[in-house]
Amino acid sequence: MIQEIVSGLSIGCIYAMTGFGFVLIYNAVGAVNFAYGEIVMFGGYFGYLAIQSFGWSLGLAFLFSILAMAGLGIFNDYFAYFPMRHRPVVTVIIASIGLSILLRNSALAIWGPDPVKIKSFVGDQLVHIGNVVFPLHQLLIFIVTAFIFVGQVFFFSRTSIGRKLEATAQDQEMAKLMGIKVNRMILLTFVLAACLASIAGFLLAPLWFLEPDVGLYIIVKAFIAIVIGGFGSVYGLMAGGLFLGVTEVLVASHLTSEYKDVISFLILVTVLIVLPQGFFGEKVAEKV
Amino acid sequence: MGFTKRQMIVTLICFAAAVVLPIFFRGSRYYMNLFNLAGIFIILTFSLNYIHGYLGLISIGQAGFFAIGAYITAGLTMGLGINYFPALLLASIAAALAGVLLGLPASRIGGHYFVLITLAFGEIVRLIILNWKEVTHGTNGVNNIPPPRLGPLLIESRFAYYYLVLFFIIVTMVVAASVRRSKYGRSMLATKVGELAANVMGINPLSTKLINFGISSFFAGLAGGLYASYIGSISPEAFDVDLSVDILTMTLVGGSGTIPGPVIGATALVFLKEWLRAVKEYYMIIYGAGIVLIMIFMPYGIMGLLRRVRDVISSREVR
Amino acid sequence: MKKIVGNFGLALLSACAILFFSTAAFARIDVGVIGSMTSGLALLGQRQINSAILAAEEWNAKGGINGEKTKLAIEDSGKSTTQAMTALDRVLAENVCAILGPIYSFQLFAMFPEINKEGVPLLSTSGTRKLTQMGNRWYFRLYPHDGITKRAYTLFAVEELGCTRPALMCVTTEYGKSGYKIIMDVLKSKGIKPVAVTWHEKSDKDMTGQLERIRRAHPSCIISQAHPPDTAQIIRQQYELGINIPHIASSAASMPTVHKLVGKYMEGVYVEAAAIPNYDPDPKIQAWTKKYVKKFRTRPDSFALLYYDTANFLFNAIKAVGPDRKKIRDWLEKNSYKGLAGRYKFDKEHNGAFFAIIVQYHMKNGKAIPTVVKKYDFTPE
Amino acid sequence: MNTSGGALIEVEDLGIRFGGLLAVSDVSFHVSEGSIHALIGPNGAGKTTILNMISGIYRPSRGKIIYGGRNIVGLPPYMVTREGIARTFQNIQVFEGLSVLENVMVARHVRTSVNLLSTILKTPKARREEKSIADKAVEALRFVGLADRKDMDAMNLPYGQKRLMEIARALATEPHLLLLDEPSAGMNEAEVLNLVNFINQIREKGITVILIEHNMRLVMKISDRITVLDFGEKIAEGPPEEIQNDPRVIEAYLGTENGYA
Repeated sequence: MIQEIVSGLSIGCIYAMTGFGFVLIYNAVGAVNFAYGEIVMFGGYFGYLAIQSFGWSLGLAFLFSILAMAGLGIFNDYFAYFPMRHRPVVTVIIASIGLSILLRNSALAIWGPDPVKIKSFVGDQLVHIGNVVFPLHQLLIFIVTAFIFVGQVFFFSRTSIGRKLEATAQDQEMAKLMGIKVNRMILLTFVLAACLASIAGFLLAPLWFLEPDVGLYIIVKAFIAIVIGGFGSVYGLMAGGLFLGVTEVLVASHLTSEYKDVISFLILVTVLIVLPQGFFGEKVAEKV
Repeated sequence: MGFTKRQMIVTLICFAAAVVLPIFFRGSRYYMNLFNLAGIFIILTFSLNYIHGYLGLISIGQAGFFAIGAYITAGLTMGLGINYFPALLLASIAAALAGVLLGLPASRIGGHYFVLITLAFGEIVRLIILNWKEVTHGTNGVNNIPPPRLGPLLIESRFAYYYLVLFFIIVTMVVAASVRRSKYGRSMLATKVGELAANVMGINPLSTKLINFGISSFFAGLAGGLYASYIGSISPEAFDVDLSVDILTMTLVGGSGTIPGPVIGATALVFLKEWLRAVKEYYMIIYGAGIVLIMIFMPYGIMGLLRRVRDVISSREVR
Repeated sequence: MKKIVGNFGLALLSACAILFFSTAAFARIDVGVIGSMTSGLALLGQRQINSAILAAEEWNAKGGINGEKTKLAIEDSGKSTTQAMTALDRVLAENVCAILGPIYSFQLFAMFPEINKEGVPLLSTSGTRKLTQMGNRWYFRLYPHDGITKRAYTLFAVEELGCTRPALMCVTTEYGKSGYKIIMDVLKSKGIKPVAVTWHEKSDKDMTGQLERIRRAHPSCIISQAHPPDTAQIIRQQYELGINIPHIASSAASMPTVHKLVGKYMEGVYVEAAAIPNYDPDPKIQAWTKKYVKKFRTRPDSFALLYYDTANFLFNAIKAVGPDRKKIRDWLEKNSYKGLAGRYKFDKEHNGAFFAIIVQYHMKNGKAIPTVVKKYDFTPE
Repeated sequence: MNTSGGALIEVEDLGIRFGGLLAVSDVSFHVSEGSIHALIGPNGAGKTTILNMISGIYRPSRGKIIYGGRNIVGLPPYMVTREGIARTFQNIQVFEGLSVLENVMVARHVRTSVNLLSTILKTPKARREEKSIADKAVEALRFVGLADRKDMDAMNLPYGQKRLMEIARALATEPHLLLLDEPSAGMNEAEVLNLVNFINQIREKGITVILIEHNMRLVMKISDRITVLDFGEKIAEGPPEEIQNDPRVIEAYLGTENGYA
């Protein structure tokens, strides 16, 4: 049981890591970014590219990935958001679906269909604690996720740029009146989210491997985590991710492995029906 | 708001062309196949056109209703030996019921949540088909689905099937037109632009949306039933999210909320995807980029573009 | 105006000329190739298409089949039945004499009615048992089907490893489900019941839940039936979680890609395969593998090797009877062919390959090297 | 107290909270049948909030709304409309993409009965109903003088005419009670005069009117009775002459908003 929970928590951390950047973009532009799973995937693939094709070390590859991803973030903004910023949100959502198809198939064309992996920063040792055993990499996942989680909370509440981003996210018109350069803030958000995706990519690649379809897989799971927690809430996302990760493992182990994903989706549907604002989200009243 | 004379003439010409067209392509199984596929996609696109065009919602779960229609049609004709046409009707009604059922929770939520709940629905349907092997035969799928029989007539050739599909396209379009110009269509459109205002004007948002979902999934199911007997073999792989995204793209490319839009969008994309085959592994990349570019440059689809062109021309005429 | 007409006429004339010469002077044989070149399914599809290209080029380099060049009409079957059907249409539009088909059974099933109607031979290297049980006279399978390979590795687990308490881990696709049934049948014939059975989605990234369930059942070995990425996940996690019992995996685990993902945990894993192109000591196979890697910059898998044999078997048929669909079918039914991987001869159901090997992997200098531990041959004769 | 007839609607101790904030507290007033009753007060006094509670958009935290002898608290907006209460909005709500006529036709649906299947099959009954919807809608448009604009896209109407269309739309539901939320906002002098005419004609049709209005000249000219709100509480009520001279009103309201009265 403890073994299952430990594994479940590490899975949950990856869902949450994917969710962080996603929520960042969601808060800033008010639209779901369907391409974010693929962006996480590219974070890993850029690292793979640097290691495999340039023969760089893992650390250097990570730096390369962060830089390349910043570029991808800018591309995401200028290609799939900025031209549509004054249009209905629907337009932006569909553009993000288009971007996700574009990125997924680009990865297929560039790196082929074979799954690949990149090494972990901590190697592939195992940690034994009593009867529980897990790869050291899972410990790294826990630490990095906790760090990013605290960092994100701190960033938005304590730093001036974070507060500006937060203000932009809450009300763009208001932010404009306060003298915040909204477009620049949104660009920064896309870049930040893409850099977070780079970290997420490096965390998931050693355990889950990289393949062109992995982005779609994790974004769907991240969605469920986000809905459980409540859209836009970082706390909710963390809780939702961990809950989903642990639930999945426990269901597969004790209930049914065949219908495991059906149960995850049913949780999503149930939460949407019973508690559309999630466990941490705020209820927003409609204005006339 | 009736049809103008010009609209009537254009419609008649299009229908005449649609009736005559296959005679020139009769020899080409390849083109006949594309026409038939386009036809089935036209009906599917009409189904999403209700949800997106009339309620402003995005569904990426249409493949689920399509699958329900396909599997139930196959099951009724093969398992129970029911004639194709009643089976098709029953399957479409079953899909409509599924739509209403999904609508009960889904109508209370909007925007992103709606996208996600439809995504979840589509995936649940696919996973159940995949795993409920006793009924659906899992990945093996249902094979050798018999072609439709109309009295002594066996609709087997692609040429014959074309007219069957054409018939159902006409039915779909007539229903779409009559819904649009009825109180139901107006209620939907009013709910789309201002749900609360429409509610205050006496429109029950729940029943309006449920009717919309019901009609929408009815036609998705109808398309599924046509697809099943046309391809003759169905398996869960055919009904994944990518299909739902394709339908969404077709709706938008054509111009959602209009009657000619789905026809234009579905036909254009079925053929475009074929032409892009020349670039082999890159065609899905171009397809993805295309969706974004359409959103940037043609947010109201081809119909929107045509309308703009018409407005420019007519304003010149005035001058 | 006159000039334009003149130019146009000239163009028309030359077009006719080209058309005439291309059909008359350079007579050629059209063979269809359908496989997944896009989407996740391209993992297997692309390698097989490579094999077909390689075989055709070799024949053409030697002067073609009876002096006529082979032209492959290659079409992408993507990931859906619809795409497979359109690909079939395009291939048939080229008036091909035979088709080398995709590996995925759901696409093949969809193609069957058209194949029957058109009367064109369709050859593929799929393992799904049911394909040849539908009485399709035009379909030929040149890969040991699951009934052979699953029987081989289940027998191996029970008889050679003495595993009486097996646990099964299967994927929910048709491959996993039909494999599951055969494994269960073989186990039943030996009077054994598996102590645990788990299922997973092909796209699943974590198997802890399934493996913990298996651990609780205290099995003496694990038999898995899954696709490459999930097989890698299962093997790696099994040993990471300290479930140190023998693992007998399906042929997916013979793929080099999987070895890279699993790493050191490949040590001791048993795998069923039809062939091991990359490590077979046979010099002919080694030469072929070298050529393949040089040309396509990717390592072939067993499917690719057998697809190459399949293409050659077909070209031999065309050489013997010419590009006539019915004659090709009849010739294939009657004759046998000795390919790189083994001997092919069709039974009544059109199954052409009945050999299977069990290999065990050992880690040498960080690479997983297979050694053959048992060969099975169920050829009916 | 009454100008004519009994009370059509009685608002009793109505109160609502948003989060921790008390937006309206313990407001009571009665509106007599056939009268024009104005709600006035500075911005944020809670006038629109009260209309929203009456029309079912907000659910009051406490209190009752007795309409036609029955408490309508808890009814969804479309049921309230079915009961005979129609309204217009402070921020104009035009159904974009529909023509002027269709905008008004939407409001007729509440009085229709033909089902979906008959509608799709276009049975004679459905055709008749559709025609009557259109006829009644044209009639409502004629009443506000927009009949000649019926085929225009409603979005392209000038601002003042959009307001008139809203009134036509509200009338098309055949209300007994009409709630008008700042109908004169954005109108010019001539249009306001026109509006006064309408409101009087509406009353002549036997429709009771609750009016929120900032234009005091208009309010004083046509209201039978006025309720004054400030910070969510009722501070005065009475006929126009009385209100005009009420010191509390002058202090709380007129004192702060120069330029009116």
